[in-house]
Amino acid sequence: MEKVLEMKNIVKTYGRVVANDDISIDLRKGEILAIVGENGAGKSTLMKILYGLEKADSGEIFLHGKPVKITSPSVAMDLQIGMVQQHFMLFGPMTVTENIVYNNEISKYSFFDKKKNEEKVAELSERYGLKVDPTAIVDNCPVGTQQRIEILKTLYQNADIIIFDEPSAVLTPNEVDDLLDTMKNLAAAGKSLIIITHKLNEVMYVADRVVVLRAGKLIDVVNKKDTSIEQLSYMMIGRQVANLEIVEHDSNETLLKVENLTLGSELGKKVLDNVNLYVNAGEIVGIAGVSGNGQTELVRCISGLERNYQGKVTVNGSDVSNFDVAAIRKAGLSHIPEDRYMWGSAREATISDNILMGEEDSIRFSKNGILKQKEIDGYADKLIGEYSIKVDNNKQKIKELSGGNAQKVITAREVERDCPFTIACEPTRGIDIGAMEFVHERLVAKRDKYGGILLVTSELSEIMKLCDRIYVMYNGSINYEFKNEDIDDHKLGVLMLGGKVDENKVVN
Amino acid sequence: MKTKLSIKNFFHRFDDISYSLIAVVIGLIVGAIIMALTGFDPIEGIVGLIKGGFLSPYAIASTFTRATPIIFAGLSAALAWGSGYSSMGAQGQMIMGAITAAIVAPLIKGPAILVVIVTLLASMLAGALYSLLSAYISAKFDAYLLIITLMFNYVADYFASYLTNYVFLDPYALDKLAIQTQLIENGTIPRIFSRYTTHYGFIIALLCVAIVAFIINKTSFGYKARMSGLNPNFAEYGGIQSRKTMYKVLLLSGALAGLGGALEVLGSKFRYVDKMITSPGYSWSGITASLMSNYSAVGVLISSIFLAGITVGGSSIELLMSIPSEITLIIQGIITMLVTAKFVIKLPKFKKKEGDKDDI
Amino acid sequence: MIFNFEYISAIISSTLRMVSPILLCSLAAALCSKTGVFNIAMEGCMMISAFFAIVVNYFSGGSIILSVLAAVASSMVVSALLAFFIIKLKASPVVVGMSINTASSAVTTFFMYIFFKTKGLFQHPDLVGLKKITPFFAEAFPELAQMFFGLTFIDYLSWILVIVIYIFLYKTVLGYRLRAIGINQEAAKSLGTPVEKYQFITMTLSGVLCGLAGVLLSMGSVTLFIQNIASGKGYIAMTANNLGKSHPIGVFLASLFFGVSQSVGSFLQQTQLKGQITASIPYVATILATIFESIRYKRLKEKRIKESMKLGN
Amino acid sequence: GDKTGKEDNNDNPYADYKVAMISDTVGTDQFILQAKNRLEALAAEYGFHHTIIECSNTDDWQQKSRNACEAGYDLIVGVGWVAAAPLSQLADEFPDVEFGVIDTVAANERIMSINFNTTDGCYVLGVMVATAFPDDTVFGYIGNFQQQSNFEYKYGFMEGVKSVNPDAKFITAYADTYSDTQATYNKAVEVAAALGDNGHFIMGSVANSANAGIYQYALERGETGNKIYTSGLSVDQTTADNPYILTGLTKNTAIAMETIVKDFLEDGKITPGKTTLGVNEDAFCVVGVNFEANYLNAEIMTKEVIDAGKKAAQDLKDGKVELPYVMEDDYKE
Ligand SMILES: Nc1ncnc2c1ncn2[C@@H]1O[C@H](COP(=O)(O)OP(=O)(O)OP(=O)(O)O)[C@@H](O)[C@H]1O
Ligand SMILES: Nc1ncnc2c1ncn2[C@@H]1O[C@H](COP(=O)(O)OP(=O)(O)OP(=O)(O)O)[C@@H](O)[C@H]1O
Ligand SMILES: [Mg+2]
Ligand SMILES: [Mg+2]
Repeated sequence: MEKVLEMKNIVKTYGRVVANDDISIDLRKGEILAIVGENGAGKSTLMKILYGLEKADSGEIFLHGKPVKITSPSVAMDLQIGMVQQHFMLFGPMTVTENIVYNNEISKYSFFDKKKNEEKVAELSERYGLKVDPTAIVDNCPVGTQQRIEILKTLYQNADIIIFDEPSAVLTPNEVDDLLDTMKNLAAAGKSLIIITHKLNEVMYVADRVVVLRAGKLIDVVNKKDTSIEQLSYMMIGRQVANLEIVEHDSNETLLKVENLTLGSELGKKVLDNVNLYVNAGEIVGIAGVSGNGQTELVRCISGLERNYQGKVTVNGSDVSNFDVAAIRKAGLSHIPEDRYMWGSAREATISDNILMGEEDSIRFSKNGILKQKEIDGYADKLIGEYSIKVDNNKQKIKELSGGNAQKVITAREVERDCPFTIACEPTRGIDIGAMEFVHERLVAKRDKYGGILLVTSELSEIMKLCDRIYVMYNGSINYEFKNEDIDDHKLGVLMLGGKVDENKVVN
Repeated sequence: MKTKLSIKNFFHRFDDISYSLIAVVIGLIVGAIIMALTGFDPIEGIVGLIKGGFLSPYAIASTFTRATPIIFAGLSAALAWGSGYSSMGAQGQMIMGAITAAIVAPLIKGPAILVVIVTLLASMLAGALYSLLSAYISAKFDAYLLIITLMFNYVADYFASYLTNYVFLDPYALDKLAIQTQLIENGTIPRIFSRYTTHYGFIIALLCVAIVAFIINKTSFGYKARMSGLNPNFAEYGGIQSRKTMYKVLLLSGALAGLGGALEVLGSKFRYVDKMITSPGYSWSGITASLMSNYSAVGVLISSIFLAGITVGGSSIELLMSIPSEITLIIQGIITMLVTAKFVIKLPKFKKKEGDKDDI
Repeated sequence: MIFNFEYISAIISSTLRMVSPILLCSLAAALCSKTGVFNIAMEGCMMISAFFAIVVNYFSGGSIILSVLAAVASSMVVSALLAFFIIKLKASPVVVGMSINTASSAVTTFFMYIFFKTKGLFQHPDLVGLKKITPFFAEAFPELAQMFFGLTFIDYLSWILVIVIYIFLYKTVLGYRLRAIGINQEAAKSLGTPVEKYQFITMTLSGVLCGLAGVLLSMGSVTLFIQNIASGKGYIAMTANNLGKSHPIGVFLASLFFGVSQSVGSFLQQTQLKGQITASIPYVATILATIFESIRYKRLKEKRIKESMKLGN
Repeated sequence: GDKTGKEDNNDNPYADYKVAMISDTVGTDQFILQAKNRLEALAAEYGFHHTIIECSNTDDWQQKSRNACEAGYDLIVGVGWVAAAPLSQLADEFPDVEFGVIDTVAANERIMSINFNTTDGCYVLGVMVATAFPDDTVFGYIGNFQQQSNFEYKYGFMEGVKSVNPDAKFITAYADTYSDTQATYNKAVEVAAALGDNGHFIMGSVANSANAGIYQYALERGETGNKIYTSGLSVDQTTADNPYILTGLTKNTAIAMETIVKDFLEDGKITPGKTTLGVNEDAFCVVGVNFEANYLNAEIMTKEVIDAGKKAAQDLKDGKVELPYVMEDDYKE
């Protein structure tokens, strides 16, 4: 098959870190190439070099056999290379059309021609079967749609090569299925695709060939046909992934009880509608749902970040309705937040400072308002050791850590907090399988010590693997409750999209 | 591992200091170029500037005197800005502190030390409450603190001007100068050495530097304030009551500014003179000092002394060489611009790297 | 107190003259914030341009065109310097802006001394001011024309610019691209927009507006240069930009609001209120306006939330 | 020995003297320039060393005057309101340095103060204006800030007008600035409108520099036929280019400077004490009364008007008219 793209001997260093160490790959016409590897393996870096967001220290890129210099994204676009970024790159308050046509607008006397642009977007959406409303405001669109907008952007720019960096991290199973099918369609239509993902089942479903990176080096390029999930994960992390044993517990002590929780929004919509749920000691309870269906708000209400709700929240036996964060934490709650940089940490602060959060007034770490710095640093070092967080010392700033290591700092802080109940939101988002296994272990360990965990994640496999019970959230209310024994992958997917279950029959 | 780290930290620090030093050098060079272009002897000018600001007991004493109010404004700003509250309010709070001192001190009868203490407390209270008012409006009504405090500065200035002109003017002023309050006879702050203007307010300033440094770095309140500054979402998520922290921080920041204003009255002018806080731009210099030093208390001390020193040196070269003292404000502007840019050392490195990459 | 029509017209025309430089500067600030850069150096830009307008006016023997060009050019140079520091060198916009403001005051005083051997005021009979335009309807409606007394082409231009900038930002392709940069710089960058270049150009061009404001200060009502000629107008403009939410129309209304409250203040000078109290009225009014705006917004939000709690989805 | 200084420096008894003048920035007000020019002339004549120190804020005053003491200056003359406080402080600390202040009174006993009686001069101006516009019922006044030191001007002016026209009313405005000429221009427009057909005169009392806004407006308005007149400040600002500036008030700081410096040169010491000079000492002058105007708008400033001014000055001298010191809040317009 024709090679549309070749990257040869790419080297990229950040200070002492060699992010890409002499990597060579190629891409063929109409194929889907998957790139896998641990956190920090250098996947994003390689793709950023291809898309002109970073400059390689050395190495060459050939497009259709000709050497090219990709110095910026606009050069990449001119060369018909498009990228769907890991973090969406959208203009929230603008319309879908304005987002898609950006930089290649149809204009009349340099005025923006609203109608023509919208027609063009509608036509494009039709042609590739990617459904969007051209006039909708992007902020109001669900995540799945936002991703379709990202893909349409690359198609609008006539991309022949499309790069996807962890595209499924934020999608529901059904959306993931849609996405993977879309990718296959695009490949069939002659486009060449590269996908970065941590989910090996997706790789097995969609890819033609797989590139495996480890610590900046190219380990191997294999055909999908000739490999398996086990082999890939072994290549990625250099060892086998252990399987988690989950023991069941019996307990009636209720750690969290949410009764008739209702919350309005300024958009004039109920974001939570009469939610009832509970978590017992020794239980991991999952909340499954497409993001944007009220999970975030539910967690905000329980943790005290949102206090203008109606209803009752009980944590660890005490009524904490409309209490502030500090009071609820005191009542016995810890919380791994959804977004590690926005909520979970201060990037400019040291690891010690980040680990102290929430405990700065405890007798363990302060006396008469004065911090016991030695004690704090000692505790930080202990967590760094236990969670094998890869850092130089506890005075390093969070912004200097890789995403996975930053996540570990937060997870360590919250899981090791001396309290019975933990809310864990997307605790493994974007971290590699090894680290993921570790986080899972710690969560289960907490549960085994008769703690309770409310796990909110869009990662279906995580929910299926860890949870004793699962609530499905749709459109602000609890749609269904699964007990461990009757959890069903397909049923779950349908429920998450608002389907109804009628005597074990799933109706769309 | 520990030793390696401390060496690394040392170089980290060294980097920061050398950026500032290079900024200072560039500022002085540009100043020298301007002097040369406008017909003054640049070398004599720069040497005179440094000499006049730092190199004699008299120069140092004058510099310390001028630095005193700047240090307070700087600490006030460092506390607020370092906690994420961009308050420009030091000026208004200093005015409130100063006018309060000028009103309260003559009213109190008793030993001087008592008068001083009561007056300083009253001024701190005035500064703190004025700061709290802007904090309250900003928090309650979700208004931009920078703007609110800026508006409050104008209001304080006019208010103090009204008081000095119509309410507390000096009834015995021979000069019919209705822009000042009564001279304070009892309750002034003495000089450290009678020959030099530096008064004990400077010692109080040093004390406050230590206290603020301790509060920021070693207390749980300081921790809350710092975290609120670095990432308010994180602080909120962690249970730090943002509003309470904001009020506390801005109260403290206002009290410091108020204290600075009061010391200027009790230690230097012995009365409130209309515009005495506004026109020398103490609060601008203070905010500049705090930004230059990335909100560190000790950094504020050093930057304030530096800024005061080149101003004092400027008046000296004006007297000795007739170089307009505005040259020092120009130099100061260039230095502060460069200090946050921090490109001085990095620039050549960048260039090198880009050259390397061309072979893609 | 006086309540005749002529006095009211005089107050109105004063307000309009006072508002123009503030309006021009707040439009500059609005353009910058729409493109995602924080500009507080309008005060400095105005001072520099007012100064060079007079310098060139003097040395060119009173050429208006050259003076305006010099003002605009010098303001653009300062803005470009500001942009270079903020955008290229990633320096703190507040620090650099503040530095430029203090340095500008010093630079103008210093060079006034060098050029004219005076530090306070420079005035000369050879200086030529902007022509004051008599409205075309002056003959038909002389009373109405009084309200537009003493305005120069730059005053009128400032109103036209409100509309032009509105259309530019919200209707043209370029304006839409700039706003997008303000919304999400990273996204714009990833789509190949030379974000920094756009920001740099916008900021430099915003200098044109401050330059025109500077011309109004030194060649508008009266033709001279005086130390600290901007006397805080740049900071007022920054406030107006904030109150007007960086929207050209909003900024226009906010500037006007400030002007009107200042006029109310001068009107109240005729009463028992002392000058210091009436002078602080515009600042108190601005604070109150900010508060009311926020209460209004909050009420609206709360109402919606309440309604949504009652209703179904 | 007036001439010896020039002929032979070595024998010049004054050559070792160092005199400093300290003031706000020269150019902000004309009377500072007058003092400066006179000091320079005296220095040239007598051959002593001199310097001019300009201050742009209160802290500068303290710092720079102290610098001058430290630098060995023998006489320091402060010009302007702000001078009294900082020089009083220094006079205690530097017994070897002599101090003089102009346009203010220093509390310190060691200082020679020369102050101006502004009220009397303004009275004379008021008399002239009321005489010049006998049919007017309203008169305008524009000051910088509302404060007692300005009230002295306004008070004298009002008393003068009322002595001729007891029913006269006044419209007052403050520009709230020393420097914003746009503001003074605006004030002039507003006050002129308020005067309407009942008045034609606005006294300009903002600052020598910022009064420019008022002059500019008077000029522009004159061109439209609807005339407004005004007065100058600090220096004779009457000029053929702007016939609407009828007269003016000037502070003769030159005389004051000369008095202090000559007193000092006699024996290296000043004579401490407080002197107040007014319109009859040619110190606080009314243009046209104390000296001939640069330009006389003869149409309005008739001989009758000038004579009325001269008579008013004489009345003040003879004690026929007395203007007691009044605080603003105690005065009923
Ligand atoms: N801007 C940067 N500055 C310094 N180091 C960087 C930078 N970007 C990446 N790195 C480092 O380069 C290495 C590779 O990072 P990269 O983002 O390519 O990893 P990745 O494979 O995409 O990881 P992940 O699975 O977490 O997304 C990491 O060690 C990272 O810390
Ligand atoms: N100055 C820096 N020094 C060291 N590491 C850095 C620096 N800047 C960024 N990094 C790290 O380099 C990586 C940047 O790559 P990228 O933006 O792809 O993030 P990522 O690793 O993919 O993050 P995530 O795991 O959240 O997806 C991050 O892990 C970040 O922590
Ligand atoms: Mg990545
Ligand atoms: Mg006087």
